[in-house]
Amino acid sequence: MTEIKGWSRPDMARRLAADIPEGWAVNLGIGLPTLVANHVPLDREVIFHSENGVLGVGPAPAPGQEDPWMINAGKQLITLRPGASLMGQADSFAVIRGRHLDLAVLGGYQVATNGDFANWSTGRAGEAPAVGGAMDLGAGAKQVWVLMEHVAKDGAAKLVESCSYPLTARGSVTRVYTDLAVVDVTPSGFLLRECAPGVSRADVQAVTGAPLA
Amino acid sequence: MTEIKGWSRPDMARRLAADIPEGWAVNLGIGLPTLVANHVPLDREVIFHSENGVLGVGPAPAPGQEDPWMINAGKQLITLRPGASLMGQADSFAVIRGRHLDLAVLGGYQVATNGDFANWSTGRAGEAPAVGGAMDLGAGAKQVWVLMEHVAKDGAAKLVESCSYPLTARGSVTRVYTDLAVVDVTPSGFLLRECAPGVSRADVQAVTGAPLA
Amino acid sequence: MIDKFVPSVEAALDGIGDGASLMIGGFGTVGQPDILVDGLIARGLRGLVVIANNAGGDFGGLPKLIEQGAIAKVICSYPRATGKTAFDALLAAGKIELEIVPQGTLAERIRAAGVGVPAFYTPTAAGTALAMGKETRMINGQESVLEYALDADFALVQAWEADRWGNLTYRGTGRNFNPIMAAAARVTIATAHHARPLGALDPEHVMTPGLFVQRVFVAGSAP
Amino acid sequence: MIDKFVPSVEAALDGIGDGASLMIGGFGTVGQPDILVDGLIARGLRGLVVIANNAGGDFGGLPKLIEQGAIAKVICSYPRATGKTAFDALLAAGKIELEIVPQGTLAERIRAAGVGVPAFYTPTAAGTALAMGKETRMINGQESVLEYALDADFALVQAWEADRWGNLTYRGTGRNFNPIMAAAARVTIATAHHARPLGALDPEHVMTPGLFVQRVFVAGSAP
Repeated sequence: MTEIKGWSRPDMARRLAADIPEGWAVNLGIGLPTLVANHVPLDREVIFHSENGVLGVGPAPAPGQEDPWMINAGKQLITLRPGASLMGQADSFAVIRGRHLDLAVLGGYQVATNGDFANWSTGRAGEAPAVGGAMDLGAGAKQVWVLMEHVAKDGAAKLVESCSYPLTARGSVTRVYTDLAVVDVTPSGFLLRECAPGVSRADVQAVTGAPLA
Repeated sequence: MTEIKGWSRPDMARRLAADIPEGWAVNLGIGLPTLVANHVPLDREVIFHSENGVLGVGPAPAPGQEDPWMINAGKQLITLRPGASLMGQADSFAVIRGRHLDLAVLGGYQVATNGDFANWSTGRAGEAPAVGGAMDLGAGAKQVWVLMEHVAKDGAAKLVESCSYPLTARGSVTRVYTDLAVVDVTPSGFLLRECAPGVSRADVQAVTGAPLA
Repeated sequence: MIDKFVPSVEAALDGIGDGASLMIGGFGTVGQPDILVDGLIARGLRGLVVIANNAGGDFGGLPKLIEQGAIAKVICSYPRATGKTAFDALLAAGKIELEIVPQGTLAERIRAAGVGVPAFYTPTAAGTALAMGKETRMINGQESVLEYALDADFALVQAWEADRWGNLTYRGTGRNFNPIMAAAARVTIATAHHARPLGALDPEHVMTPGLFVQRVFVAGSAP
Repeated sequence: MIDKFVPSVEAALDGIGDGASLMIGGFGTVGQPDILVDGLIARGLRGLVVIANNAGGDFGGLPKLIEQGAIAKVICSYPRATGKTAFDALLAAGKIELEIVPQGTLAERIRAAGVGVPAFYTPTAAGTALAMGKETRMINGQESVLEYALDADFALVQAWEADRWGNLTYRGTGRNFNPIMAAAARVTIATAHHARPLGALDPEHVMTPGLFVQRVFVAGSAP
C-alpha cells in the first residue's frame, strides 16, 4: 500500500474551522481540536467555550501579557475576548449538559457508523483512564464533530462498523474531519462529503472500516 | 373559661430572639416571625436569610433611603448589612435545602407532638393554596421553631396530638413559642420549658391538645 | 456580528402564539419583565401555560393577562394576593389549572431543565399533599420525592444591564428566578435597563451568559 | 462577632485525621489551595479519600501526598499527568483506589450535596463503562444514569478575597470547583490571597457566601 498524503494537521483544523458559522458556541477538545481556533478569524464571532469555566476564549496571550489565572481546559494560558464570561464548574457544565453548545470538536480513537465514538480510554490494563469532560461533551453538545487522523498509527481503521474501544458516548457524532476526508455520519452510515486534494474516494474507502456512501 | 393574657406579639418575638445565638444563619417567615429581627441587636451578629436571595438582611431602610430593588420574601423593603450577599433562587434555596440554615422561624396553624407542622393551607375548597418556601424551610433548616398564638381564633388548640390541616413538613419542629409559653418538641412529646408571666402550667395545659411534660 | 438587540417589544415577543409555555421572572414586583408582559396582553393570546413564582399576585401585568383569559395553566409556588383576584375566581370556576410547587423545588426544577438534569430527588414535600401521586424513594434514610425538570418555550426575564451578545447582569433582589429561567427556555427574551457595549461587562460578574439569551430589548436607549 | 480568620495553616487544618474525606478545589494549577495541601503533608495522614478533578496530576502538593501513601482513594475525572507518576504506580500495584467520574457529573454530584439533592439523573455516560452497574431509567426517551450526591468531611478551597464572615471571591478560571466544594463539605477551609474588611466585598459579587465557610487562612496579611 502506498502512503497517501492528505491534509496536514493545520490543514485539517482549517478545513473544519471553515464550517463553523458565526454565532455558534463551540467547545474545542484538548490537542488537535484546539488548533481550530487559530483558523476562525476574530471578526467571525464564534464563542469558544472551555469547560474549566470560560465562554469567549480569545487568542493566546502575547509574550509578557500572560495572566496565570486564565487557562483553558488543556491548561494553556489564554486571553478573553470582549463579551466573555467566567463561571464555576457546575455552571460551565450546565452549558455543555444543558444542550447550549452548538458544537463540540473532539479528538477520537474510533467513530462508528451509528455515531458512537471512543476517545477516552484504550481499555489497556495498568493505564489510569482519564475521562475529563469528554462524556459530558459527547452526550450534551447539540453536534459532535470528531477531528482525527483517518487511520491509527498501527494502520487500523478508525472509522469503523462498531467501536472496539470503550465508548465515550453513543450516537452523537454527526461528522468526522480527517487528514484524508470529510465524512458525515448519517442514519444510513458514513457519507463521504469531500476528499483532501490528491486523495480519491477509493483511497479513502480502502482505509475506512465501513462502507462510504 | 377566663381569658388568659400572656405575651404580646412583640414580646413573643423578643422572647424567641433572646434564644438565637450569635453566628447563626436564620430565616424568618412572613408575618409575625419577621418581627424577630427587631429584637436581635446588630452587634449580635445573626445572619438573616430571605429566600428571594439575600443573606445578611439588615434593618428596614430609613425614610428616603429606600432602594426598590431590595426586598425580602414578604415583599417589604430592606437594607443589607455589611457582609451581606445576594444570589438567585436556585442558590438561595440551596442555602435552605442544603441544610446550611441553623434555624427557620415559621408561623403555624398546628404543631403536633411528633414535630409535624401545618402552616400553608387550611385545605378549604375555593381558596388558592400558596406554599411559597414553607416546605423547603420545613424540610431543610437544621432547626425549625414555630412562632404562633397558642390557641386558634375559634378556640381550637394549635398544639395537637396530630395535625388535621395539610402538612408542611414531617417531624421537623423542635420548639414552639406562643403568647403563653415556650414548648419543646421532644421524642417523647411536648415539654413545657417556660410560661409567660402570670400564666400557669395548668393554664397552658388547658389550651394544649396534648399532654405537656 | 452577533447582535441580539431588538428594536421593539413586538420584535422581542415574535413567535409567541396560543398554547405557548412561558416562564416569567421576578419575585414580587422586583425583577419582573413588566414591559414584556404588557406586550403579551396586546397579542390577545389563548391557552398559555405560565410558570412564574407569584402568578396569582396583584402586581404587574400578569393579573391583566389572567383576566383576559389568556392563561390555561399556572405553575407557581405562591398564587396569593392581598385581596381576591381574577385568578381566584377563574380557579374556583375551574377555568384555570393550577400546579402548585414548593418554591425551592420550582427553582430546582427550572434549573434542572437548563443544566440537562432530566429529574432529581428532593426531601422537600415528602409526606405532604404536594407529593401525592409522586414517586418517592428512601435515600440515606430520608424519603425523597422524584421531581422532573421544568422547561418552557419562552422565558421573559428582567435584567439590569445587557450587551449585544446577550450577556446579562441583574440588580439587588431582582436576580431571583431570572438566571435559571434564561437557561431553561428554548427562546429567552430579556428586557434590560441599560445597554452596554460589548466588553463593558466584567467577565467575572456576568450573571447570565449571552449563550442563554436570544433577544434583548432595552427600552428608550440605544446600544 | 463572627470571625472565621485563623492565624496559621495548622489552625486551618485542625481536626483533619486519618480516614477523612477531603475535597480539594482547582483545575490544573489554577485555584488549587496549595498552601493547605502542603500543610496536609506535614500531618502525616493515612487512609484519606480525596475528591479533586486532577488528582493524578503532576503539579501542586497532591503528588507528594500520594507518594507519602496518605491517600486510600481518589475520586476524580482526570488522573493523568504528562509523564508517569506515583499515582500510576500505586494504582497499578492496587494500593490506591480510583473512582473515575465524568467531569460534569463530578461537578453536579458535588453541587447536589451542597444543595440538598440526594440523587439525580443524567444522560452523561449512559451506555458507557462508567455507567456499568448503575441504575438507569428512560426519561423523555433518553437513557439516564442515577447519580448520588457527593459530600465530604472537609473542603479545601482557594479564594482570591475573603472577609471575616467567610465570604469569598475567586479570580479568573480559579473559580472552577471551589464554590461547589465549599457548599458540599461539613467543614470548609479557605485560603485567600486578600483579606478584606467586612462590607468591602460587593454583595452582588460574593461568589461563596460565608455561610458555607468555617475557616479562612490568609498567608502573610492581616485582616
